[in-house]
Amino acid sequence: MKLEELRKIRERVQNDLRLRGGATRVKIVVGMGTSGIAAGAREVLSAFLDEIEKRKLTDVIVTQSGEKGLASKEPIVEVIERDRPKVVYGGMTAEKARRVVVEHVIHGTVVEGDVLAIVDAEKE
Amino acid sequence: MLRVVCVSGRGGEDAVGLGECPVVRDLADGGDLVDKLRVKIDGRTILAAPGKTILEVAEENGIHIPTLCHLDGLRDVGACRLCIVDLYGQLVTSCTTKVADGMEIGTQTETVRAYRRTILELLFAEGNHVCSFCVSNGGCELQDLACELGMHSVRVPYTYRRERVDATHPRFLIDRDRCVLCGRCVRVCQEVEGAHTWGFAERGVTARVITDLAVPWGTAESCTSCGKCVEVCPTGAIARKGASNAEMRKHPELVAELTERRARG
Amino acid sequence: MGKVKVATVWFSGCAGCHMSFLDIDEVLIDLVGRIEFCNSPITDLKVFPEGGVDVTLVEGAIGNEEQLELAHTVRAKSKIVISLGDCAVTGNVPALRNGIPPRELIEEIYGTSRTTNGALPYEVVPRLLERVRPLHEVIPVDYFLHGCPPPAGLIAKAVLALLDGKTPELTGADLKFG
Amino acid sequence: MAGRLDVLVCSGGACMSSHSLEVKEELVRQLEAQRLADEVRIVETGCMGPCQYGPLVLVYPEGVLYKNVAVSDVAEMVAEHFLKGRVVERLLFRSETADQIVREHRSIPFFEKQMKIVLANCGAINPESVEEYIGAGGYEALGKAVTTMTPEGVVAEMKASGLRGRGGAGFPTGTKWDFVRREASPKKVVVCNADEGDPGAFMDRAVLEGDPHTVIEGMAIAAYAVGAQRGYVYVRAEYPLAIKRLRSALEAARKLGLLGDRIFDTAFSFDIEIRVGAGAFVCGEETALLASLEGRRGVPHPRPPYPSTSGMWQLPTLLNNVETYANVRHIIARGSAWFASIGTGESKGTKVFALSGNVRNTGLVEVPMGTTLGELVYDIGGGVPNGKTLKAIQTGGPSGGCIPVQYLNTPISYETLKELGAIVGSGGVIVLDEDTCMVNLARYFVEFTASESCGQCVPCRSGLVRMLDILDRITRGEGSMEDLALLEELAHTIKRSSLCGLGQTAPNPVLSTLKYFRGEYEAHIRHKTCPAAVCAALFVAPCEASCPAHVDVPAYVTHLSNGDFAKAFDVHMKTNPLPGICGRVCYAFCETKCQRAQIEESVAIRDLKRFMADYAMEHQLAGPKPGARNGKRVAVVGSGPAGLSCGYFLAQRGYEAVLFEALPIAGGTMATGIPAYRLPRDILEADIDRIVKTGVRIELLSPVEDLGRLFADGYEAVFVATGAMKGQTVALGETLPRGVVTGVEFLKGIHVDGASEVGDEVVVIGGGNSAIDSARAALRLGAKRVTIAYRRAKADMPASPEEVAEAMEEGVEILDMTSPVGVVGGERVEGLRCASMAAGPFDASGRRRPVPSDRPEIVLPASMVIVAAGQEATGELLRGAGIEVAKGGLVAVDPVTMGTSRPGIFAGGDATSGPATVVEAIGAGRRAAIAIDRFLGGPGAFEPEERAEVATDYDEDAYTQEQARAVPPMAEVRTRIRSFAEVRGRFAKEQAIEEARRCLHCDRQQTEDGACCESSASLAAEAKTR
Repeated sequence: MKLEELRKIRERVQNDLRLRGGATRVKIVVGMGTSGIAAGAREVLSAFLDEIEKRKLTDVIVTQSGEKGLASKEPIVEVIERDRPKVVYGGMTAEKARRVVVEHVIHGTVVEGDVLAIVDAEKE
Repeated sequence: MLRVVCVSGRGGEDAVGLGECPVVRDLADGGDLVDKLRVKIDGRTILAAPGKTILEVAEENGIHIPTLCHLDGLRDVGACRLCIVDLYGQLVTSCTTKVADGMEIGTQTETVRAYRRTILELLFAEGNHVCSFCVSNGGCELQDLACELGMHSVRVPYTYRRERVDATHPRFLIDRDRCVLCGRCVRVCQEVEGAHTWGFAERGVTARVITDLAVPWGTAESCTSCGKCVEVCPTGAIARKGASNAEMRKHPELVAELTERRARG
Repeated sequence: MGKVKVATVWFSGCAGCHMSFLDIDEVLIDLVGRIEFCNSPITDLKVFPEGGVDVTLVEGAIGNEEQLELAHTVRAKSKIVISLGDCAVTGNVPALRNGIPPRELIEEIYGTSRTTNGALPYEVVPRLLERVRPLHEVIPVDYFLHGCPPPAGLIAKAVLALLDGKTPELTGADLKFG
Repeated sequence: MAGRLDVLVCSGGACMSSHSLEVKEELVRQLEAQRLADEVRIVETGCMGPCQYGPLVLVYPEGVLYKNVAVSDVAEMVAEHFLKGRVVERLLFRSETADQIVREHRSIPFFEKQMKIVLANCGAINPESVEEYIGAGGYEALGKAVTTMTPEGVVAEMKASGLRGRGGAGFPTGTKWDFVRREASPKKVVVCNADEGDPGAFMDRAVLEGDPHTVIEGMAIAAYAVGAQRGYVYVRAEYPLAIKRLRSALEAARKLGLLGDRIFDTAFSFDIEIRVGAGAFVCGEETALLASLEGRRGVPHPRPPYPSTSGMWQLPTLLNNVETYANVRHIIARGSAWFASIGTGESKGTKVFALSGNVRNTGLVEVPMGTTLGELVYDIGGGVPNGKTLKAIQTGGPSGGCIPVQYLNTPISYETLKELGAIVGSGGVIVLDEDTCMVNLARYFVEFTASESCGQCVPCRSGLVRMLDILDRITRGEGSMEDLALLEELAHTIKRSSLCGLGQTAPNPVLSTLKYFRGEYEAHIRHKTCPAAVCAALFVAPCEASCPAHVDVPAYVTHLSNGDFAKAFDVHMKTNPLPGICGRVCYAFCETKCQRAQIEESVAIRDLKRFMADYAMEHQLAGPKPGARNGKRVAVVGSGPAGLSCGYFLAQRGYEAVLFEALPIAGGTMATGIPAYRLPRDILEADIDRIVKTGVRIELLSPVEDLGRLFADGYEAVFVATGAMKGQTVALGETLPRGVVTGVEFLKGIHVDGASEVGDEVVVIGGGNSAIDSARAALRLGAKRVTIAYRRAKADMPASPEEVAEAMEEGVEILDMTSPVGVVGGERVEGLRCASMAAGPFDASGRRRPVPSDRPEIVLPASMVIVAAGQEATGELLRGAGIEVAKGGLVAVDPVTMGTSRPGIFAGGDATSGPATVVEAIGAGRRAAIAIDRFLGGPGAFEPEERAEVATDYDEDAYTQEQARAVPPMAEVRTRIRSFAEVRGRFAKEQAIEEARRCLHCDRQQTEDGACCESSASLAAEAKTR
């Protein structure tokens, strides 16, 4: 084996291990309460995972939470970035999820149309 | 014949303040120059050939150190710990420690003597050393050590071992109650006879010498019945059959003679 | 100065040490003038003197309850106690029974032997201790005379030294067992 | 494939034995069922550390750590957490300090102070996946070393790092590498010592099981540095999982070319073999290990030659321990400077410890060198469970030593521990609580080393069994002081003259316990007692042993269980004449050692005693008849529990005992200091009356000023038991305003003088029972608000937890970490200024010392301040008799005879011990009576008769099953704070009998050589499984 080969393996696997801590830049929380799931949160979640995998984003993690209490706006997704206000999206679909990844997560532009709220970390 | 040449500094052993002479050389038999080291034993400065053990150097210079597992001609293992000496406050076995230049060694310090005595007491307590009816009475190294080390009584309780005597060999027998586990039989069998009949089994207080795979000695097929183990055994543990009380006299010095002759070819 | 009071006692042993004591030949004559034998198998005095003695020489190991008790009396009433011979010093031959339960021993010796009628002496003789012990395991001992028996000369040397108020110098060959 | 969740299931040895693999299988099933298999990945990992909470499941990305996961919990975990995102709270850790649930595993105190280098991958990656190892940065260091560094450079880096051998001896690793590197031999060997053998130590196993590649990489780097071609891992057969994982790791590494020829395309070739040892402890010694590795008998040989010059097959051999190798790649990858920045002076980096014993969190922990022992035990270990106190910390296994509680601030390093007579060793740390007998502990270790001695050299082979023999005798109560001297001599001889490290260190447990706990050895020898109630031959039962008055608890409790109340009372009166009082206010040391607690809770011994005492009072049972008069008179000064007890036992032996009491009432502190709601006065009087009826005279209002007078009056001996009645005042200022009183004055005022004045707002200073008594009494006198200010943490209050709880129920507010600094007010007190304290370093008692915090001072409004922070004796009387009196008025007495330096004068109780308990005073009085009897020519013994076990008339087996401890009725809070009526009620008759039957009869379960109550403990365990 050459050193370069070792590094290739490492890069490939690191993506696999990213969930277990380390440098997380963005955390996406999908509301997976009963109403969220009924409204299609599972598909939204899969879309996020798929898109992140495809784009080899190693510093993004997707996690889930319970009911948010705003059933009419489900599926609800929160995008949390370090040192930036939390953005809450509502009425998400798989399609919209992919857009959030590209525009918000990668390019830092909030997808205005679907925003439910922008919450300052301070106020939480 | 020892001739000393001082390479730097003044010449002649008597003339030399050995402490000041950095390297001393000895014209050995073949005429080669061999570096000699200076060591101090019990306050005496002594010239020593490198590669020798403290015990060898001491004996060569008439300084007696008690030993039990050591035997000239056999590899040293440092098992009995009776030859411990004080080396800069550490206790080391003189049979396994090679001399180094400038060593200061105490062979008779208070601690060393006390510890040797305690170790001897432990040896007496762990076996059945009933000298009065032992074949080796009067010719036993353990018995002699009690005199030499001034052992008046054994302060720890005796254990009174009860091992069976193995008298299955036609000419010899072993009474393991008298065995001090010095391992001389094991080593002579391995290193000199090459039969590897004797070995050790088990550990701690149950450690014992065995023949072959712990079979009765008489059935140990590897045994050549050479009798070397009998001669090197320091106590009455391994003995000739037929020897009665105090009749057994051994000749452990034969081993050194044998190995020296072999070395000469 | 009055005579030095000396006692000797005989525990588990063969009496050989006492024989050796008698073997000190002409020294005995010297001794007779200087010591008073208070209790000794030699003189057949069976009670240990109430008033105590200066020196007691003890032959034999401690093998039964009576001996154990007497050993304590000896210690309490003697200024100096000497272990006389290998049995007292190490247990020696009597201690070879150690490891065999006393009951088995008695049954073997008194029960199955043809010399007796099979009556087991549990009541009338002192009970055997579980194991035979050297004297110093039972009481503090001041001097140890090795040998089986100790050579007469060694006994004489030790006793004479004590009579002169000196510590017996027991070294080298004096410490030979057996 | 990366999913949404990584679920890590610990498959370290401990978790596997608590069925973690079954949990994993269930997880797989449940994920299938919920169709989550694609999103959630299950990873088996190595040891996560907190082994006692296994099976452990760690869920990423949140980092939620679940503990004690059962197969039956899995469905809920998957449905709630993995599917719906709701963390299953009941399976989370709880913080001991804040008593709250902790979600993220990094915030669990157990992990917070740890620093994982060696264990970084353990519990974080799949040990059977070389890819995960590489993903976590693995083999990068090896690559760096062989492609960019020279062997000399690697060695230099190791030297600069300051890493020292983690196997125990702490030899500088870089120096050792240098020795081997400098050897000229073309062939060299690298050996990994994985023959971990210390009882309780399993760090090497955890590394091999959890991260085998880290060892392989470390060995490969070492081989490169020293010029070796072959490596061997010597691992014991008892570690099958480690062997399996190591084997698969070796194969994976070979497959990737990380072992074998031309590693990383360089000239460096290296491979490793596993050699399985049979598990002899001595084979951890390097020369013995090498002998065994070569296939010879595993016995050590003297060094020199050292393995670095002549090791395996006489080749230069580098031998390091698993943990040492596990550090290597980090040093190479991150640099020696980084590593050297961790730790202390001569001890760099981290050390893995296996924490076990009497500590809440057991398991593997890795901390930087320099972490204090206290942090290890309290912050990481969570402290000592079950309300017990810390006694000592044993480090270094059978070669190590015991460090007593006063050294908790010691930073852990090779040097500091050695100075204390212990060693870092391989990293075993056993936390010992008050119930540990140090003699027995030393005996345990010597038993271990004696049986593991190879038998080659005499001191170790023969000496250790002799030491064991002596320790056996001591624990059986048959040891003599000569034995102790011989034990010490043997220990030194073996330590200094043995051939190898096993023998040279085997005496350490004895030497270190002798250094710090010699008194415990002497207690076994001189007093034939085992203070920790462990050595079975020395006591009747743990309850009896722990009772300062040595009341035969099993006997009287068993009489109670039979319904023989009068017989129970008779048994009690033999050693303790104050059953009514003790049935109420006793600290019940007996209950803390009750073996029943291993099933559910201790037997309610004190409540049973109270039932019995009340029965005796109501049926007017008399105490035993006094002995025939012998005409001798003994004076006792003071009528507290010590005086009463002494007088009572003297009368039993026929003495005329006269108690002189200065106050108008008898009872000492029991009458003046204990409020009636705890100890009703009729009960107090009944106990005292009964003593008077057994022939003791009490002279009230008769202060004694001169002991000489007593002798002149014909008393032949005197017992001084004047108590510790002087209240201490905290330094609150020069002149104190009105309204500031001591607790002693306050309580005495209520019960002796009938005072009832109390302010509206009362602040009590202190944390002992007298503070609680003052607070609760103040409430009852009508105070509107009562606050206790205590300078330490609430958990450190010396008051009994029961009293504290009752006070809080009644509305007493406790402000802990609050230290008074001054009073506010002019003529009358108006408030108390207090500083807020923070927990500082540990003090000699093992508690954290309060230190001023940066929070501002507070002022507690107060119309009355009661200072109940300690009492002391005056010592005047004894000083007057020419006896030396120490600080605090205390007099030194012989703990057995209570004799002072003057013949005929004895002293005991609080006057000699400082403020203590009633039952301790009773014990002291009894001991004094025995000694006085002996002094005056008596036999000096009281119980010639053999102790008889009490038979029962019910089915005992029926009571070995779980049965809750009976609770007596309690007065309701709202009524009880209005009066001084007794708060605690009494058992009904049937209830008492039932409760008494919970006794496990430890007194019958003593075997000849068995440890304490082994059988009752196993009975308890058995009952639990039923």
